[in-house]
Amino acid sequence: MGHMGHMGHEMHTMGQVAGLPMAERGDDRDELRLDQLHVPIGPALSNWPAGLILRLTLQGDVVQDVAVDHLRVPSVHRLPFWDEPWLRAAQGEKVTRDRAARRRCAAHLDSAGRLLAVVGWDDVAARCRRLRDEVLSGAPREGVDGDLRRTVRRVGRSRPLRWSIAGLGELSADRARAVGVTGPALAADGDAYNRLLMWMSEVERGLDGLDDARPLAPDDRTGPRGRVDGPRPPSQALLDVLPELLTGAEFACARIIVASLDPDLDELALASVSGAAHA
Amino acid sequence: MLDDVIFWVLALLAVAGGVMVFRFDSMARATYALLTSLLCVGGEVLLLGLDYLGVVIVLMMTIEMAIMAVFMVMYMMNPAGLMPMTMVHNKKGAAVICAAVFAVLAAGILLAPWPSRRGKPSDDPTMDLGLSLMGPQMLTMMTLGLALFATIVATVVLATRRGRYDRFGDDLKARTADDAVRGGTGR
Amino acid sequence: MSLELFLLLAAALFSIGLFGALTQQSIVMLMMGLELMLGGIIVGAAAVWHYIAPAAADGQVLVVLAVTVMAVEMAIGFAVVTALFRAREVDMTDMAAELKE
Amino acid sequence: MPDAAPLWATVVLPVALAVAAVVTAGFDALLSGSAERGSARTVREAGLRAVAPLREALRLLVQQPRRTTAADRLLGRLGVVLVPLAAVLAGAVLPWGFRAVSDPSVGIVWFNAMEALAWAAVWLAGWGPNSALSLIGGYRFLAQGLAYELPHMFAITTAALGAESLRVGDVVAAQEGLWFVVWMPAAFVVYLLSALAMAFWGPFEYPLSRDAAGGAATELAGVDRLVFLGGRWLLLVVTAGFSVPLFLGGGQGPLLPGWAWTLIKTAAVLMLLVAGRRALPVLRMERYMEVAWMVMVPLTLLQALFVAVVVLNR
Repeated sequence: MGHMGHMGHEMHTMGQVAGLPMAERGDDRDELRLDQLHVPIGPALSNWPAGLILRLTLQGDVVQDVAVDHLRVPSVHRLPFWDEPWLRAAQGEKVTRDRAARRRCAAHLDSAGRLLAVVGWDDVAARCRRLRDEVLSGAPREGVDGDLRRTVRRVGRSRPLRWSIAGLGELSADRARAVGVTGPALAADGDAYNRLLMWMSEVERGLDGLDDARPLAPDDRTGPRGRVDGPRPPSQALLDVLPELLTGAEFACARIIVASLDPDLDELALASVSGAAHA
Repeated sequence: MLDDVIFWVLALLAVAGGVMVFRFDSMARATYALLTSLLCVGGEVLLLGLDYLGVVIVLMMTIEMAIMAVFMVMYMMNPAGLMPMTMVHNKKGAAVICAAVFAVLAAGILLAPWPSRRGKPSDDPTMDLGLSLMGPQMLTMMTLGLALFATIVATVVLATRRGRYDRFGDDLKARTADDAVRGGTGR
Repeated sequence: MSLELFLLLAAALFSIGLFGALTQQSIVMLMMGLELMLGGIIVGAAAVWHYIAPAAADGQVLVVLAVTVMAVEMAIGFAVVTALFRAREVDMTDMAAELKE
Repeated sequence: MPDAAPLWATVVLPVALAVAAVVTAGFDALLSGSAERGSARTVREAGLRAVAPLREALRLLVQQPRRTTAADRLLGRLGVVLVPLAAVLAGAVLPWGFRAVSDPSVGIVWFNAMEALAWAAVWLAGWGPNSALSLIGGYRFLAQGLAYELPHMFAITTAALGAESLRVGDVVAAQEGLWFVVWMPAAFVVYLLSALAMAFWGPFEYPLSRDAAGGAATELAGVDRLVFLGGRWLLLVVTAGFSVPLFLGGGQGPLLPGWAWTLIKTAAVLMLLVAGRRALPVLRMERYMEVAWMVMVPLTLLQALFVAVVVLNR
């Protein structure tokens, strides 16, 4: 009689149903050996880095394993939008501080809006997106200053938000440096909440640069996601650090961790573009 | 008249649901067939004038079956029943035993000289139940309470893999618990 | 409606549950059989309360007892399955019996 | 003492609930609109924003349903339909002023049993389409249920304890003079939180949250989606509305008739919830669970103990 049971387990490992493979068991965090589900997340999903594909191995909703993949980045000769001012400056063009500051503020507001939407704080997420559009469209500083500072303060003061995401995706500065992360994720030296606050403080600092017509300082080559003059585009390092942060996280936490790093897949084309520019 | 109709509908649904529990391949469907059956049991109890107990059965069974479905999907192979398979043993023998049991019970039910109704239900049977449980049946209530408490302890001990020494270190001095997922009270 | 009809329904549920409990290999399915049997007992107890001794609350107490037993049986059952599953990846009665060897 | 409502109330109830749901959704859309596009400049613009949920409902009516591979359509459908059904059945014991469609002697337990149907409903809706994200959403609701249900039960038990009755009408009558919210504040707050949780809305949107691309509702489209999400608004209205007879004195109040007070109080509670939602992110259950069991369960138990002592010494 017991053979029936064993047979059951074998059937379990080989079957195909309705064109879909049946789930198989595997070791997991809670030592329950539950069924494994292979779920690709991305490339197109709202509030998700466009083009990023994570091939997750889920047990329940715990991420057991993750492979980072992305759509092929077309090698068009168009600079990645969010890094454009710094790259142009590196190529010797004249770029005003106003332009760089606007781009940085908008990039961080964009990232923060995405993170807050994933966290489920729709109200502030919507405000961040609206402010991003206003900053990008060249609204004068007086027009956005008050609104922006109010939003930044609201994010910084929210205890529920801190309660909700503190401790997710802990990335120490040492580890970040070792992987080659630069920019706010390195400076934040901590979890998703620290990274969000770092974005917010950079937005607030960036306000001072608005409407500043002087040219960009020659040593300022740090875009919103890190140094653009390094050997690799900054988002590549963020992608490299993803697997170690995501493994063992629950699905919701995994989404928050990805959003708190917010890699920009456009940047991956950067290596070839900047290489060509130098040549 | 209306009561008769309700009785028959609920009774047939209950039996049909009970049979379907063991005929569905899909674990989810089997669980919800059982829920249907037990909800009908709750309905019959309501029909008998036990409002409180009937509604409590509906409440408890809904929650219980919802949780049961998770365990079914978690532990059973082939939870969606997409691959028909049977996992039974000794079907014939069991069928004979059960038919015999039913026959004996039915014979007993139909042949027994049931006593006639003594007294009539009070206006508020729920109050009766409460007074009884807190009075003459206090011992039952206390036993039930203890049994439930023992169950809570036993299930946690059985199901968990990690005790407080795993969470707070050998000397229990760790300030925050070493858990795979951080909780909400900041401990 | 009569006492006999209710009791027959109770007997039917009890027998179906018994069949399930005897035949099913999976522990979880076996528990469903037990639940059905307890469902039968509930109907029987409520019917006896209504048709024989509605003045006393004993029939109701029996229903409370059955409902509690259902909850306890369910909780213990799932805990045992989890423990077995964690130890040996076993979820069937026959395989659990083999563990003795 | 409440008297039985006429038969037509049975028909009016779902309609009234639906109207309340549409108004609430409109108010929510208005607030969302001002966050997304700045505050409305004209009344017309505000009105357009407020009818956005209705437009969305019409769009869903004509949208094609979505099919998924190896779906369990029977159970999925059942889950979708159960949500509004549970809401309306729970609403049957909701007194308008001093009358409810039905006022059974165990009305409070009935209410609780009907909203427990939502447990089954959301899980079924998540299970049905055979999609990983929607199943994750379905499971999340069970976790959420385990977190909110116990404190919730203790909270409503406290109100019943204060009135020494499980009949909703008696609970309202017991609040003549002093509303329960005054001496059961902890139970009231816990009730409001669990009302949001059982309507899986706002900060408790976790089962349908955006990070799982809509969770249990991911694969729902067309009429299914309308029924499911509309049912969720109904559930919110009913659960928020039930806090009025439980803690806010039901139809009691000076000058105005009972139904008007019920309406005003319900609207106030709903407005508080809709506006309060804007201050909170979604509460994830791995965090909330611990708070619910370590803080809210003891808190509600202490509250119940306090009320029990008061009742005994009365």
